Amino acid sequence: MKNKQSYSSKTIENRFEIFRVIVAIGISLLVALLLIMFASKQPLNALKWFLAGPIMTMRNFGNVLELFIPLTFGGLSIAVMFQCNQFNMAAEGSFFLGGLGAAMIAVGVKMPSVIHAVVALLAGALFGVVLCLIPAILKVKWKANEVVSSLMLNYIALFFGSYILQYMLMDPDAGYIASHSFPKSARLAVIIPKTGVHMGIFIAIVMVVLTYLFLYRTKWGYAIRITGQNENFAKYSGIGVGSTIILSQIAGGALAGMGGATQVLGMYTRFSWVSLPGYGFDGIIISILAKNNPKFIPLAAFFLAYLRVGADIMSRRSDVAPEVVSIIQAIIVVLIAGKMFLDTYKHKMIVKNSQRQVKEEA
Amino acid sequence: MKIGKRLLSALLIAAMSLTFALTGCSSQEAKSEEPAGSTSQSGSAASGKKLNVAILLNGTLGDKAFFDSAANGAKMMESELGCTTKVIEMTADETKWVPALTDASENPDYDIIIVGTWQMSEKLAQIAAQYPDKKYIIFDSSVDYTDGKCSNVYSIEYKQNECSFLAGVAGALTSKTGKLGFVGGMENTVINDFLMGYIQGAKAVNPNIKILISYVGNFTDTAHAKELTLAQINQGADVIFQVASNAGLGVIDGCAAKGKYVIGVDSDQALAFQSSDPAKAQSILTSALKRVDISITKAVKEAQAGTLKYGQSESLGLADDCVGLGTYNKNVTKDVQDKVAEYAEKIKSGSIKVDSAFGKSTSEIEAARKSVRP
Amino acid sequence: MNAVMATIFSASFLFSVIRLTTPILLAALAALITDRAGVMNIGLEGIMLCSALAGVVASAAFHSAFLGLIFAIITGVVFGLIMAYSALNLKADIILVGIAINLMASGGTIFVLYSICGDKGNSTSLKSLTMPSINIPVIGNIPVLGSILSGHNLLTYIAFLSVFLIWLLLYKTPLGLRIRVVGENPNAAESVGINVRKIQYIVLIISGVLASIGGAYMSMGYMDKFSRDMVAGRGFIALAAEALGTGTPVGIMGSSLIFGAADALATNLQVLNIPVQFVQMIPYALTIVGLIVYSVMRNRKEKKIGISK
Amino acid sequence: MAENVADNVLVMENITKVYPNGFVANKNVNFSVRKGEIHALVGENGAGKSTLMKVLFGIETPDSGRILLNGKEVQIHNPSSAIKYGIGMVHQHFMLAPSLTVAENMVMGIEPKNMFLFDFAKAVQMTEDVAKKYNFDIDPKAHVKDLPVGQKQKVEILKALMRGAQILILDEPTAVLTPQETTELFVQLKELKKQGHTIIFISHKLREIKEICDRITILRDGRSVGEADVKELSEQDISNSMVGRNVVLDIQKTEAHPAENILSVRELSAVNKFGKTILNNVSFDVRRGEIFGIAGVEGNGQSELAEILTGLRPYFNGSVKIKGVEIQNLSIRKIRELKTSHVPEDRMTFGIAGDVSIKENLISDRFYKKEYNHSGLQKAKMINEEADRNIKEYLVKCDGREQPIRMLSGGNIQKVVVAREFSSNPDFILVDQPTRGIDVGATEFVRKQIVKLRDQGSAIVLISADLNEVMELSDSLIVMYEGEIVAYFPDTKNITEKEMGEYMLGIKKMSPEEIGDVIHEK
Repeated sequence: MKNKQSYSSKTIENRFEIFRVIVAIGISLLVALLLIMFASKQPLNALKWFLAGPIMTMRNFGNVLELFIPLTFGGLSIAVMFQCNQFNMAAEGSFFLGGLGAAMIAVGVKMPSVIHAVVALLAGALFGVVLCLIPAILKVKWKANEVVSSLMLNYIALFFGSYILQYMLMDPDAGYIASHSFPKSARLAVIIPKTGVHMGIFIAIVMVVLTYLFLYRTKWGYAIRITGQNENFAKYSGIGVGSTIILSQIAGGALAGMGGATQVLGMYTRFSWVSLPGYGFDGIIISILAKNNPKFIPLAAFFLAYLRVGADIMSRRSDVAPEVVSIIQAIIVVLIAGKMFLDTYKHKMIVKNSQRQVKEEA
Repeated sequence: MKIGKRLLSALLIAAMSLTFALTGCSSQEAKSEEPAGSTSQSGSAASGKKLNVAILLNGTLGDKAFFDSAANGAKMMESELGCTTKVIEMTADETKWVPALTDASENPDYDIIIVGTWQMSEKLAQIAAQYPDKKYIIFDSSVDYTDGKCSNVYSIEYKQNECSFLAGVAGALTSKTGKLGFVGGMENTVINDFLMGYIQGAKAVNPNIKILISYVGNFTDTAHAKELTLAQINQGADVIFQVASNAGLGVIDGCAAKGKYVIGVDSDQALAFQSSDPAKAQSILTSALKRVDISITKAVKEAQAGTLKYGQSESLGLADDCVGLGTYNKNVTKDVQDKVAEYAEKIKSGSIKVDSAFGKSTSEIEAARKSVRP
Repeated sequence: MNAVMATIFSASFLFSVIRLTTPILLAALAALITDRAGVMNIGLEGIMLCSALAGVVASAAFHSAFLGLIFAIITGVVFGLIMAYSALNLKADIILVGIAINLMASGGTIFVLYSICGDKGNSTSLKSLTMPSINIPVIGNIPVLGSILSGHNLLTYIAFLSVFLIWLLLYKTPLGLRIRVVGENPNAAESVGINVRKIQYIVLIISGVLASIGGAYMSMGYMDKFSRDMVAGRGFIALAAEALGTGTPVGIMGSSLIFGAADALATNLQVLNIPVQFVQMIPYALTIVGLIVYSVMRNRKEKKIGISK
Repeated sequence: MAENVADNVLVMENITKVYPNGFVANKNVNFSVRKGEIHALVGENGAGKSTLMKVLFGIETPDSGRILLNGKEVQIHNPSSAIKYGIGMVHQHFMLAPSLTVAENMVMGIEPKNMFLFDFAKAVQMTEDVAKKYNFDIDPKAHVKDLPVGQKQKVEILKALMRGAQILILDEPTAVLTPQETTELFVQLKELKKQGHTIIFISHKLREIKEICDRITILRDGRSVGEADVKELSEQDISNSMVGRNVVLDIQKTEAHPAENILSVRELSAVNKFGKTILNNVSFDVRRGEIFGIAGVEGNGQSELAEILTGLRPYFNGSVKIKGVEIQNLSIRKIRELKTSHVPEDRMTFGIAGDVSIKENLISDRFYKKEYNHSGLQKAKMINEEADRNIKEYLVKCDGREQPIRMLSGGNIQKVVVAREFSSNPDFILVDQPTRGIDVGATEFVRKQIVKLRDQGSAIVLISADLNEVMELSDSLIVMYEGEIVAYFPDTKNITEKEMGEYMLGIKKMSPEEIGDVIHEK
């Protein structure tokens, strides 16, 4: 009897999670609609483009897929670090440095096709690792708060990257600060004609699978998750907490760095980032939406990409600024991260269920 | 739970609507008609027809300078040429540029698509080849015309170093301390091109001139720009040239606060502030103009007449009235103005050749900066 | 080089240190008050940005700088309430709530600015007002000191006054006692009927007020306009200042002054022959170095006790 | 059910409470207390005592039922309304802010004011007044962190009294006290009763209940199984009602056959983070095949000793050798690889990761080993099988290996911890408070497993605050007082509780020679 009762409460919990996510998204979209109503002279037209724009043409849908790639990487990177309970914001800087590293290889050395791109991607990953490692080491060694140190490091990465770009990579013939253009051998080929969707989408999908396996099917992933869930328990069990934290930040940094590299080699012909790209912070939204589980990251990334592209199309076709998306995102994050959101409702479901059990027992 | 979500959403909406309600307006300036609805006027730009023009900006409006000048061009086209225009901000996110450009190219309503800056040139070359029937204009840069490509693109380049040369002349003649300032948004080639002309112009009238040079590091942090300005003023600068887009407002603010002169950029900034903030307008010595508005309007006019030379690039400078200095501050003496005009003639005639940052390495630019370091 | 040294030891440099410290100090105090009650507010950056915009918009709408400040503060309070509701009622991780607010503020302010002014860069088209600068009667006449301490914006004086007020609040009032109890042992507070959630609501509101004054200072004191992303990381630097401030208002004033000085120094060092990027790194690098030094010192203190015979 | 006796000051009717995870803590519980009595509330852990009291004190909201005070229905939404109604609660974990003074702790929530500022002098005065009234001895200006446990508890009781508590809930108040402090507490409770206060006394210790309580309510599995005069019931009766079957209170085990030394501790000293000496020159040996008990009032160095022996705390003076290997510079994993294991004192903090499945909690000490991994991936099938085997063998009540462990009851969580730590067949195991807070059934099971492990040849160190447990289960035993070993009993059979109490309180201390016998390998 007791077994059956707790079993059903577990099922309720799972079913409820899905319901919660849907309601959170629904509410945020509703707020967005209200804001659009307010801001626009032709709200219906704006809405049409916002919601349906991304699927009206193949090219628009291509834009969604293009954006899906870096968002997936950002989400994966944050998920690995959050799973270890590290609020390392350096994923943002790692994304930037990853792009820089890939650009350095792309314009700096000559190599045959494919190999060139692979080496550039790995260089990007390496750059990402170096940056994400710093807050982890400061945390492990001196217990320095990783949120603060990583936020500061993002700025340092940006200025360091601009320095490298300007003093080592810059093409003096370019009319702005940009590297020499990438040779074809290093670029990621476009796979859907008339769109910018490139090979990176396969890399992203492969990384989703690998990250999932890493987190849930390997001993390292196990150690990361246990450490994230309960550091004391991990320590007590003989898990090297410090090295596990560092490992998770290496994995997160590599993913972010590789994401930056993929983005630069797939979407750009030159490296010209002079500000942080934002995909690391986007990763936080995606990771939370996906409950830090790589399985759901592509879904969350696709959702966010769809919203953003929809908003861009809307801003081009009507009079609403695309920044309205940032409000939607914030509401989603807060509602999904809010453990008690809709909790009364859930509790009622459980109570009802349990009371039935009590009656049966009596 | 219901209360929970309601409260949260209500709060957000309230916060937003409050701000709307407070100002009581949601005025939309510089916005033109909805293009999607307007009737198509056949794709080709036949002469005499009122054209439908799309201007795609790879940045955002509100800089009171470069991009705003382009948007002003749209207004001029509407009022002077009767064109239908649409200004699209593609924002600074580079990944959005190609989609937006392709989008516009596929829209049958647009007759001419205008883009700007060097960053767009490679992308435009690529897209223009895919839509040979569309017509394009690019300003502040040129596409690559070798091999007969881009026969449907007209390019406008500006000699910003020429107007900044004049700014340097005006600044050096006005300065009492012999120290000028320069606040750039970020180090990039166009900004440094301004700097090269500025240095050369200042040295032309005062070989011992010193110039303090700072960069904000971005185009948005007005507070930091102001701080840099105040630091330069503390170190003796009394005329400061700002080339920092949005952040440049901080420079103007700093100079206004300390009663020093600032030289504006791209648009005539004294005029821009005249009504909203006369005190600031007072502190603007003059502005180094890059008349994007005039140049693109002129090009569209020619296109309307069927005389625009597609497949070519033109470099517009002082001689074409597309760069120059804006209105002078009322305290600028006739002498100074004459002197500037004199140098302008010399440049127009070619007897003075103005330095450019294009094609210069970082170390060469560094050397030029060093020559005026205090 | 000598010129630089001369500038650094000049009165105007010290004046600029105080000017640059103001927003950091206000935000760091905002971080402190929540921290003492056991909640971490990393949404300061976003709150400052939103208040900066609200202040400008309201001052233009009502033609009153004072009402502008009031509306900036109301905005801060609203965000404090949103954070409190999300974190305390909905039980969302407060760090995530803070991140969400920061993400929202950057785009949201642009959205609102565009809807009001049709401009995405700045509020030049609004005739907004600024808070007045104050010349202190007696101190203002003292030769060097006067030129350093007098003539600042009203909000700067409010910032330094807040140091005293927060100290008074924390250590000399019943509410302060409750805040400290809640931070140290929330269960203890709960057991005597202190409503922990209420206290945390209160500190988040106070935090919102302080941060919003910092934001208003950016757009109505330091500058006289709103421009996009104008807070530019000062809310984050404030978090670092709070982390190094030993948990007391006076300590935080000290660390904020250090950051203000670093910022002023970076500004003045631009004329030297150093790549501009390295100079721009100074405040951030200093933060990290400071964080390390602070952490090392704290750990050493702990270890020392652990090892002693 | 609820007879309306006029002198019932408190009646709780049909209280039902369901926790968010679906656990039904109280099912239609009825509970009534008469004025001026000491009323015992007993039940196994998880029977719903704490929940019922949390409902009464306004910490939890019941899903149904009502509360009557002096015959009138009241709504208690939070602790402050409970306090307003004259209900006070002394929690098991002290509700004090350690860095503040006694006076500040006393007045928090009802701070005296001078204008709008906090009046510290008045707070001191108020504290002195209430202490005098109830004849408590306390220094209002002392910082709470410097007080001994008994004093802290006094602050807690005074805190409730100062707020006008007429009904005082004491949640296992003697758990942390020495026998002498307990006696002192009882004197004070009787004094309070004389002054007209009503006391609800939650306890596991049946002897104490017999000694001090008037009436008793017994809870089982979330339901009330009846109330009675304490006098009418024997300890055995109460025990039977609590668990519904006969529980063998005595632990059955055979004679120990200690073999070679496994653990040698020599001249071990340590200080805590406040610089106070917490272990002073401790030396002892533990042999294979014996249960070595460590008794003592909590806070006399046992926890620190446990942390050192398991590698959780570094130490700098003295030596600890397991099977001849010095562990000073070894990582916890290296120590565990010496075939050691550890049932931690605080299982929720150290023993499990709550949101993770039972299966994954079962492999935290061995997941990295070769036999669990194959070319980088974990061997899922093998891990599953092992989990199922352990769940079955250790009688873990659950929905299966994938269930998050936080959904289990305390006893079942402890069974998972024990399954993991015992199934590795350790040569040395430290078992710290193995049955604290778990139900009688699970307690019995865990104790049996400990004896079984001994018989299989493990060296076991048992630390327990439960005097009965440590005396019955151990083969030999030391008593710790202020970081030192004050007594060694090679045989536990003939020790009396009174004798233990004297050692535990430091009233008596054995000679160095007697204590020295604990070292078997000179």
